[in-house]
Amino acid sequence: MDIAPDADLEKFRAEVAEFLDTAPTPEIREAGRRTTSVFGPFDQVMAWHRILHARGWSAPDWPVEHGGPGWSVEQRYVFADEYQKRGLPPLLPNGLRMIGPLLMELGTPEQQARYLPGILSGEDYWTQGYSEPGAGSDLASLSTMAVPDGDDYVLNGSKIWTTYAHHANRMFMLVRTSREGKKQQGITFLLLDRMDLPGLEVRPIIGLDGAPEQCEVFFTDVRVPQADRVGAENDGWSVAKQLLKHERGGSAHSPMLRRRLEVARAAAAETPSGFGGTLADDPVFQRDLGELEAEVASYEHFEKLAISGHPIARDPAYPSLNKVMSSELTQRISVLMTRVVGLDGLPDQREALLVGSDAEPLGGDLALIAMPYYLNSRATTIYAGTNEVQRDLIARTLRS
Amino acid sequence: MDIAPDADLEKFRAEVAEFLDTAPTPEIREAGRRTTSVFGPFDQVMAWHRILHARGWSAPDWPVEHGGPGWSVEQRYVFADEYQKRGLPPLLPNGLRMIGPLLMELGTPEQQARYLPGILSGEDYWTQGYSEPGAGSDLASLSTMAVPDGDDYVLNGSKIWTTYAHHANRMFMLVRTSREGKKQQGITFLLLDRMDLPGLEVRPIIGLDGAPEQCEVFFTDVRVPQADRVGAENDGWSVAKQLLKHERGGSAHSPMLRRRLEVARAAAAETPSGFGGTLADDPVFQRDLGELEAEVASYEHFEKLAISGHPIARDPAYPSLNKVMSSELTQRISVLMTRVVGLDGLPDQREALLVGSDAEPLGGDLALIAMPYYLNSRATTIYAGTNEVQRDLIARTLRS
Amino acid sequence: MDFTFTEEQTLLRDSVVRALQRDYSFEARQSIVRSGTGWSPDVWARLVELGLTALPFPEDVGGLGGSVVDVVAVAEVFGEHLLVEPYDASIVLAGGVLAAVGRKDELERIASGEAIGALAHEEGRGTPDPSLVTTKAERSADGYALTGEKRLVLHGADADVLVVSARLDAGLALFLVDASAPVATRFTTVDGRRAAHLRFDGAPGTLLAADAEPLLRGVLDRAIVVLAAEAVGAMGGLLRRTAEYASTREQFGVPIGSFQTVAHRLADMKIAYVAARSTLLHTTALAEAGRLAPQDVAVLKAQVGRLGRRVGESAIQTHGGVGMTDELPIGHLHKRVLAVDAMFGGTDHHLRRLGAPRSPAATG
Amino acid sequence: MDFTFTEEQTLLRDSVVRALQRDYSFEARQSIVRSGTGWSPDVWARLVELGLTALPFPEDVGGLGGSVVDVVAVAEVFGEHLLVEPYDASIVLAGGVLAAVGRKDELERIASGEAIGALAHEEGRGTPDPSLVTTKAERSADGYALTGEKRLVLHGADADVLVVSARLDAGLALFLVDASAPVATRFTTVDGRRAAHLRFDGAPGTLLAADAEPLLRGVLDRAIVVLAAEAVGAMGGLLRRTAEYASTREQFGVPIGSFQTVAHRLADMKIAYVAARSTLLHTTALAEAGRLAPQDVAVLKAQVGRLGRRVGESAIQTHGGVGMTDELPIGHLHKRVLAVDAMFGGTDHHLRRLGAPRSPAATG
Repeated sequence: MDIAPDADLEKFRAEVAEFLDTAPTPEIREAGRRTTSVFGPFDQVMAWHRILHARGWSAPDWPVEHGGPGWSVEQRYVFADEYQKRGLPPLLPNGLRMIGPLLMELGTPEQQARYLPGILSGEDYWTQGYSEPGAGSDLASLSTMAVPDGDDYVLNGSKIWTTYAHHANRMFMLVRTSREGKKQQGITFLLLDRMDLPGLEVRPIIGLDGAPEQCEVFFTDVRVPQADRVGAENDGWSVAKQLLKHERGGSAHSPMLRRRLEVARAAAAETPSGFGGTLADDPVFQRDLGELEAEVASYEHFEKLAISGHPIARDPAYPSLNKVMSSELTQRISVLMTRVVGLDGLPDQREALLVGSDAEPLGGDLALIAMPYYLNSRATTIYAGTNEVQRDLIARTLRS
Repeated sequence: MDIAPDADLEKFRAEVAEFLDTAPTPEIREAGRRTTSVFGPFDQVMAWHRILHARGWSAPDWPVEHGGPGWSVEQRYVFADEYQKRGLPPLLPNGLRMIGPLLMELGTPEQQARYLPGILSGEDYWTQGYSEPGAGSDLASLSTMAVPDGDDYVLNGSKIWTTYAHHANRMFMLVRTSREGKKQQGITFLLLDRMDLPGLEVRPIIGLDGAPEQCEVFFTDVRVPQADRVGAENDGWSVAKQLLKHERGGSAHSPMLRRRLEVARAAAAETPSGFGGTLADDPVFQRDLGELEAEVASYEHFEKLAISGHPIARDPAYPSLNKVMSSELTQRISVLMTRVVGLDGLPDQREALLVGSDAEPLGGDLALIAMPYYLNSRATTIYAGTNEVQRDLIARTLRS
Repeated sequence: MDFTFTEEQTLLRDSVVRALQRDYSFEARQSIVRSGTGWSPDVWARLVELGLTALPFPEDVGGLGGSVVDVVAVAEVFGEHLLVEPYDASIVLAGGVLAAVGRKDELERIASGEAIGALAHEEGRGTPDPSLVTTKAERSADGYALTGEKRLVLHGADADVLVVSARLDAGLALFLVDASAPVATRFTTVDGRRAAHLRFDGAPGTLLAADAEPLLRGVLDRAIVVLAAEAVGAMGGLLRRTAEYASTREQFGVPIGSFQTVAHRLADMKIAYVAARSTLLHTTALAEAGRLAPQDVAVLKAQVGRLGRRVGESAIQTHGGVGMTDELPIGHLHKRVLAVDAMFGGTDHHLRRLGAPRSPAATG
Repeated sequence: MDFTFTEEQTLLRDSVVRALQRDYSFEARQSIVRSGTGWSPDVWARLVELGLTALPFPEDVGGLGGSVVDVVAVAEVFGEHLLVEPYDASIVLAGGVLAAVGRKDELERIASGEAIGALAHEEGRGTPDPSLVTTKAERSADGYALTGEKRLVLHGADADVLVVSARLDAGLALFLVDASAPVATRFTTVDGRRAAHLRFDGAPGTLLAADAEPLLRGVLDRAIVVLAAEAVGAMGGLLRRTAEYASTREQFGVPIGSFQTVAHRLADMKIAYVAARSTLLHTTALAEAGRLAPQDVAVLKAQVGRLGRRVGESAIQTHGGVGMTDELPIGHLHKRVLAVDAMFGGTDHHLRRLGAPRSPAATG
């Protein structure tokens, strides 16, 4: 075992800190404070993505040949740590953590050359088109059809839970190309290089938190070149499974959870408990905060073990363990936040939450975000494979 | 709605209080303090049963014609309340709540005349022979065979989780009389009027708490008169289902839970918290105790609704709701008890726990019982139909 | 012991169900929430017509002399239908105070539905307890002047009749204040009600009652029973809708309710609902009998908050993605439960009152 | 960063596994627990032979100079096999103090296994924290006299070398006390260890270290890491045995593991185990690097207590009736976890330390 501190690392930390202290615009900082989802305010997050890219730091986990900074595991943790300490908004995951790594692995050289630069730089935003109204957890029963026609596919059907599709200029998606055999067969993985295609229509869906984060996308005779297929026709299921691996693991999520907890802790120091003194001084709050501190710590340890090459990362249950732990911690932290703000969480402040809004916020920063964050995070145990599906998968690895 | 107080009831309360203050022997009181299970110390509980019977109060829920006292719902609650306030040991349920009511409903006049008096008076203790090593939750797959031979059945097989079988002089049981048809068919309900039959052997099983509460019973060519069958041959499954109704509902369980909570509360007032002051003054303990107070209150309200004839009692899910709520509350209260005693719960005091033991108890009364009570109560979610089975049943009533 | 509704109560309740089913579909309710006023005078008129605004008041002010049981019977229905009209604010809270102090004029206008009342009492997280109020009343030339801030006053900026609690000398007093006097910050709550923070800066007030802490506690206790009834109604809606969804929504070729974890989650929702509703009915009966103790109210408020949250979260999880949208009642029902939990002391506040050492007299 | 065992550590661990599989079957362990001494000198001799008693001590006292990682590697195995021999008491606790103060004579005897040591420190629920010790040392003609009571001293009545913490003037000091001096109340713990309450009534003591609070905290912190390793080993045993049982035990014609609630409970056991073990390994690495902060220890102790309880209770529920018997290791593994939770401050104690306000310097 080895966890010795390292002087070079401290130099690196100073360099990161200096940049993160100076590079983000006030709007980007504000966007960070007003992030109530995995998906922060779109314009500011993308602007920040481009600033980070200019410094070469937009994709800490990417290999050097594709534009990654070539950092060690420790450096990546230091970066995530300093990033989160400043409450900066996370970059959107779809490009950097999902379709990007997938294209590196399974894309053609042409696809890589065409698409990776825009993902790295933040020119492009990709939405994910997997779920359909009839196919949620049971993804394999999707029915949006792609029929070959000349060099193209012709698409008909609809997709739902396409995050920020109304902002997206690109999309990766699963379509049905065959009704033969098992329903997992006959699925194909496609790239859409634009969203303003004839016959493609996007309808935003308002969420519980009042934000149009998710969308429905309708396809009526939409033409997509077959060259934008990833993997073989009818082999999209295994392509998607490969992608899930990237989605469910491998990055440093714990610094963000820790940051959320610090926000709650700091707000508690300025909140009366109702029993005399502040919430921070209240033993009940301390115990509950302490429990989440301990849980976040264990999750951080789990992440560090995995990232540093401990065998846990090769456990077939690893991606599911990671998803369940991180999503349920997110929810528990969000509940603590709503407890801290109490009554002040009740005003619906969806207007004031917008970056640059004229609306006067009621209460402090936490009062503004606690309830929408809580409501939004109810989705973390639903998307990317419900936690029920994840537990099924974990249990399967325990069967002898 | 009506919940008005009642002067007659207060007179009744005084009468009950006077009797319960004077009638129990010191050993019976000690047995109450040392009860760590639904099944208290056998000798003292049966002695107390006989004392109560002499006063006509051994079976508050029984109809007058079979020896019940003819109390109103309110009187039964008052009795249970005063009983529990004094920490008296509960009477064993097998006779009074299980086989007794069943015989009233389905027994022949001969069976009723022969068996009910001994159940009412506490002369007899009946053990229940349902489960088998291969048939736990899946009770219908039981395989102890009863083969008709003349006027008798000849029994071969074994039963497990026969509570206090080593103390019992009687037993009611399920046996297989046919292998035809669905496995629920072919089961027969039998009474054993003695336990010292040739070929019958009892082996006590030591539980986690160190007590021989459960037993295994082995049958080798044991002869039982067919006259001691309840219901028709091969109709035992419906007889057993009828009995379950009595087991799972209808009595005032909440006063006992409340009593347990009061014991924990009282001990907390004399226990240092480790943060200055006593545990009773500690806000964290108060919150956790308060949560159980609230849960016990809701359970009491649920019981009172049911007993007073609210439609909830006719909900097909009622017996399962009752079982899940009461068993899980029992467990949660037992956990709180172990928290109160902390380190003092660790010494194994199975010797000192016996009524009349010479062994010097370490720590107070709660230190003596908290850990065995906690360990014993792990079984409450397992026996009488696991809580998983109960939840299946509740969910089934919600399906449209 | 009897915890059932009478035939009259059942009839009243049924009439409210019918009225809301007709005039208050989820879509209609959503347009009302999004409207300028945030609640519907037409719906209000319908409630007046049904006698609901007059329900709990004495006959000499035009009331029907109904009991807390009557109000609970209809409040469950309000909760399931996510009512946003000012019933709690005007009838239960402000009306409750005015009835207790015997202000006939205002009460008549409130009972008839022509005036809307509001009670400005809570001051945010620090003051779930009346003894912690810091808004101050000082004697002035022509009466009293009130200074302080009240948070989340239901319909606080819509009210014609504004009742305000404030510290007067050593005690707590209740005042009538001109509804236009405070500076109001209006907003919609997450559960779709209109409310406001109100700042009083020497606002002139008419004394309703001095040393009014017991009186106010009584009103708040009954209001908590009614709010709890709304929450229990919402829980019932969540349970019913989720059970239906689980029976009809198919995944992997079978209804999702046939997956044991979904089935068990439904069972747990039912257990929570039954526990909360049992406590609601029991506590209502105690209130009716005039035997409501502080700890009974604490049990009710805490159970509704805790169990309601659990039911709502389970409903969303079972619905999956669609449960996360503004387009289904599920999330709105959950937000109603959360809002009830946050008002007048949250779960933890009440649990700690229950767990605190008792004087031996209070044991039992 | 590296959180793996070295090849040497894996070999050592494997040798312990082999030895215990051979000599320490569950049945053998149960006879040892029921025996008069309550632990087995033969097994102890085997541990000596394997070098385990000498493992963490410096070479100049016959030790092997092993690290905390070495001890953790074997302690997990001890936990899974429910070891009741005095390793924690003698090697980790008493040995830890003696090594820190450099008492070579006693250390040699302890490292060689010929003497058994014990540390009398905890005083019950009120004193998980060294600063709360009330046992007093007073200067006497020929040294010091100790008065007070220590609770649940592991192997407190079996020890040849007894180390005792006591208040001396304003600070906390550590003493050697003649092992026969205190009045001992012997007992077996629920997890099968021998322990004793010890009453000191002016017992003569030799000063090992004055102002020893930091020293003692260091020893206790490392002991907590080792105890946590035992608990994590026990959790691993619970998980493995329960997964096996669920795969083989049939009800309703199928393995019970094919019921989704059973499957999900197993998944939750795995999640809990992975979380606890990750924290164990991370904390061990910090200890090895000399970077163990109080909050790291608090996290570990709290997580092992909370998650361990959950794993044990799930294991019993999954096993059903047979899980409730003394005849299967399941309940004993659970009791080992519960005992570790109760010693040196329970879950809540440590959680509250974590949740308490921090000085800005400690943040990060």
